Amino acid sequence: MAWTREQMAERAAKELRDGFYVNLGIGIPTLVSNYIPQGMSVQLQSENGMLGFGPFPYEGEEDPDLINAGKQTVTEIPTTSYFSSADSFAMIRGGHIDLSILGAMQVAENGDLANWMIPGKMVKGMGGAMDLVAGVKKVVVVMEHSAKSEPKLLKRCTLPLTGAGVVDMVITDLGVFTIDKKRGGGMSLVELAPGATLEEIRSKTQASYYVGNALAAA
Amino acid sequence: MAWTREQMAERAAKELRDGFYVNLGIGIPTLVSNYIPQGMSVQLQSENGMLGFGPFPYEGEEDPDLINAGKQTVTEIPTTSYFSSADSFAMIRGGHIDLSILGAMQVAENGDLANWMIPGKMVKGMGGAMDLVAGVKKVVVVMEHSAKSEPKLLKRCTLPLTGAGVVDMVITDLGVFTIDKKRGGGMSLVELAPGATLEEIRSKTQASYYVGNALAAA
Amino acid sequence: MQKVYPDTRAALAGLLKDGMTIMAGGFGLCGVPEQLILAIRDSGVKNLTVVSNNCGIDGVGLGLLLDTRQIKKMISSYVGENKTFAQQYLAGELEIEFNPQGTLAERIRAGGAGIPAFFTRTGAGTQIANGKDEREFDGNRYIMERGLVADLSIVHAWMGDTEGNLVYRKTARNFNPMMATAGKVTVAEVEHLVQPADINPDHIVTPGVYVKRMVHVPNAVKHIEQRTVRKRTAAPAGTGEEV
Amino acid sequence: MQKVYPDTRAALAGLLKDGMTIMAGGFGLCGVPEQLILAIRDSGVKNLTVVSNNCGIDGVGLGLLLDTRQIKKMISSYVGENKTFAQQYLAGELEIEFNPQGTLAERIRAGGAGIPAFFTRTGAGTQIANGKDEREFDGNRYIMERGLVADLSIVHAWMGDTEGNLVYRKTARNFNPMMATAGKVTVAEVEHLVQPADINPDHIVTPGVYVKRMVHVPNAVKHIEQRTVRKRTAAPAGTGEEV
Repeated sequence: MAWTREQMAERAAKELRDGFYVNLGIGIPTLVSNYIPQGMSVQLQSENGMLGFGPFPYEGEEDPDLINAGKQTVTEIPTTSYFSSADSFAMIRGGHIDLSILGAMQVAENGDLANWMIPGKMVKGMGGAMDLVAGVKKVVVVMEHSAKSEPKLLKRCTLPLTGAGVVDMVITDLGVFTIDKKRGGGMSLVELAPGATLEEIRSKTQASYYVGNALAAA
Repeated sequence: MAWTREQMAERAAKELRDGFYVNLGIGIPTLVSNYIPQGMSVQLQSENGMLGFGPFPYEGEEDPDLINAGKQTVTEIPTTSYFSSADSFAMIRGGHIDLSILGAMQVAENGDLANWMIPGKMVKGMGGAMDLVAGVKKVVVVMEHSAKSEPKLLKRCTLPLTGAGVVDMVITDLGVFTIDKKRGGGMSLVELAPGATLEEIRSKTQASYYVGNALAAA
Repeated sequence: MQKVYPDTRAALAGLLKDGMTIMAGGFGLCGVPEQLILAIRDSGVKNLTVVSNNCGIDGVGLGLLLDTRQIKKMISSYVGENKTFAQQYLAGELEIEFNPQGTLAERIRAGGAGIPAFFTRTGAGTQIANGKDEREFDGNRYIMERGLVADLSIVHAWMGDTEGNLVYRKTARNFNPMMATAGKVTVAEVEHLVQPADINPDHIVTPGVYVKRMVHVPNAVKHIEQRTVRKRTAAPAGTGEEV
Repeated sequence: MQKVYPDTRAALAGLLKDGMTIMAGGFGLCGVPEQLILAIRDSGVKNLTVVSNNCGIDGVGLGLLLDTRQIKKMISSYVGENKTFAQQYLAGELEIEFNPQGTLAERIRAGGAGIPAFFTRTGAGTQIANGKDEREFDGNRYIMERGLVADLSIVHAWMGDTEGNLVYRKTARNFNPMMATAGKVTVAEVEHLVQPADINPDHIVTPGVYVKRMVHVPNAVKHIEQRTVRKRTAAPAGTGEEV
């Protein structure tokens, strides 16, 4: 009875704050936009050059000149602004985006992240992922806890890195981890999904991690 | 019977070509705009953030939001565009402006230029001059040949430089010099003002220079 | 100074040479100078190095130049699901240099702005840093990236006046403005061709100085890569439905 | 998320501290956040390092903060004919760091864009290069310049919506857009305050993400430093008269 994709997105949405500017990756992170609390102002950034976008258009109202970073048709909202990709990544690299939520193949206990290539397979490119993890103030990874019984939370990533020491938080179907990437304080398990146990997580995690006080006591 | 300020400006205007984008400095260079041939498209750039500007406004039509780099009120023309100062100097530094015409205190035979400070005197700053001489494709200096009998065309500048090896042409009240700054081919006298003689120029010039064939034969 | 050419072929005449580097604006299939790409295809020029964030899809955008094997090398951030691309790449017929998207955008901006190199945190500690200068500033590691210029830039704009002043529409802006500054020659295709003063000078994104040639493409066909829509509900767009 | 404050004093409340670095937009007396400067004067904050292309004139713009000796150091490209400035500078009471104007603009842009350093040809071979890294790229000499950030940026815009999206008017744009990106906190004064969607999103120059606080200054007084005019002739503005 671990978290579903929707529940992982809902948990990630708890990291939103009023006035945040947020970049959401493809997949589960996209679903986070469904859980923005009513009355909270959150502007979504799309790295191709748009700040503030709305839902998919109604059928027949798609505009080829209006797409998000996933190349999907989206809509304008009253707060929308457009700018070049250079200006967009100046915004990202310059630390002006508060939160990036994205998927991953592997995360290491020191905050290293791998999500762009598998040696030997056709590489599609990193797109804007390297810029996002290097520039955004807080980086939250949302991913399945393990892939076909292979752990994804590792002591060291084995895949080529997207960023070194960049992840602040990992939300999996089994729980939530924080990583003290700045001071090298390591990884901590801070929350359990309903039904998940400390033992299950221990068995499916290669990385070393502390267990938060509240959980250890439980 | 050397060239007047107006005649120096008129001579400088001969360096204009159809389709040129040009930055004019303060003083005599500003007068060059009076000698743009009819039918020739020349767009004037103002480094504070404007491309394509017209003459001074009619009395009563001055706009405080519309000034040139000399802080003078100017006017908009149909081709005008506005941009930030960063974008303006990207245009200058990136080599997109064809011609810069500016004044100088000293020019050396290797193309060094000094026009921004005199040690011991209150320094006002270099403004955009260093960027212009470093970035613009062709740099033409218009200045008096000498200052109170002190030569201004020197073997080496004695004042702090605005740019090293940057001047392509010098127009003085006595004649026109070219400088082969790229290949280090030195300075050449290529034109005499009416009434000016080779001897007069020799006596008022500290720099070494070749005398162009046409002049030497005359 | 006549910048407007009668058609795309005329606009590119004399500019194309085997082995040259071309920057092509667009992100995905959005804001792509498709008509100019068609003219490049028809010219038969080959061994091209193409700088573009993506490489179109099969048979669309830069995909057109893959079909004809005119591209030798791509400098991109993401090449997506293009089958022809994958085939040629796996067969060793196509080189690819991947750049992080923001680094690519900034390299192009730097190239146009006369900045030969800059430092960025993006890619530090990854294989992207291999062979690049690294340096620490204020306790953080950065890598040095070089400015990028091209022999030719082709861009797509929504509207342009005959002086070459350009404006873009919505997310079709993307890489076009920087590329317009970084080509030794820049050719623009514009959906709407107007006279000087028809565009408010405060709204101009690309000043005319950057555009040497232009062509009017009033019937540009636009493609959508991922058509995503929502169903109309009984109630009109209420705030509750907004993501 | 309320960004609009009732007055300049409220908009700066809690942001001012002795010894801080402030970026102030404007070129000459054009596009200067004069009302915010007045509020800084009235706050009495001192030992300021101010980044601004110029330093106003006597009693106008940043000149206001010279009169009250609140500025310790200026980072500028040109300080012009300001008498108070000259006096304080010659008396050793005021430091000045001159930057070439384009280098200053780019340092601010870099600071806002997360670029800690870049190379430029501007100033190579001059005393501006003293103490800076030099490097050759493709046969030319360049010097390394650092990105610049500030504790606070104050900017002046023509129009802004309540989300903080800004547009500027004519040459009053100048340094304002870059400075808006390079302040840890940016406060904008806007002549016209409007609602979101009242500005065409393609025309926005500064996206709202950069603006933390704003204040409406409907009666901003604008100054002209060099009033240059031409006489009206019998014939109305003909092409012959245009420079």
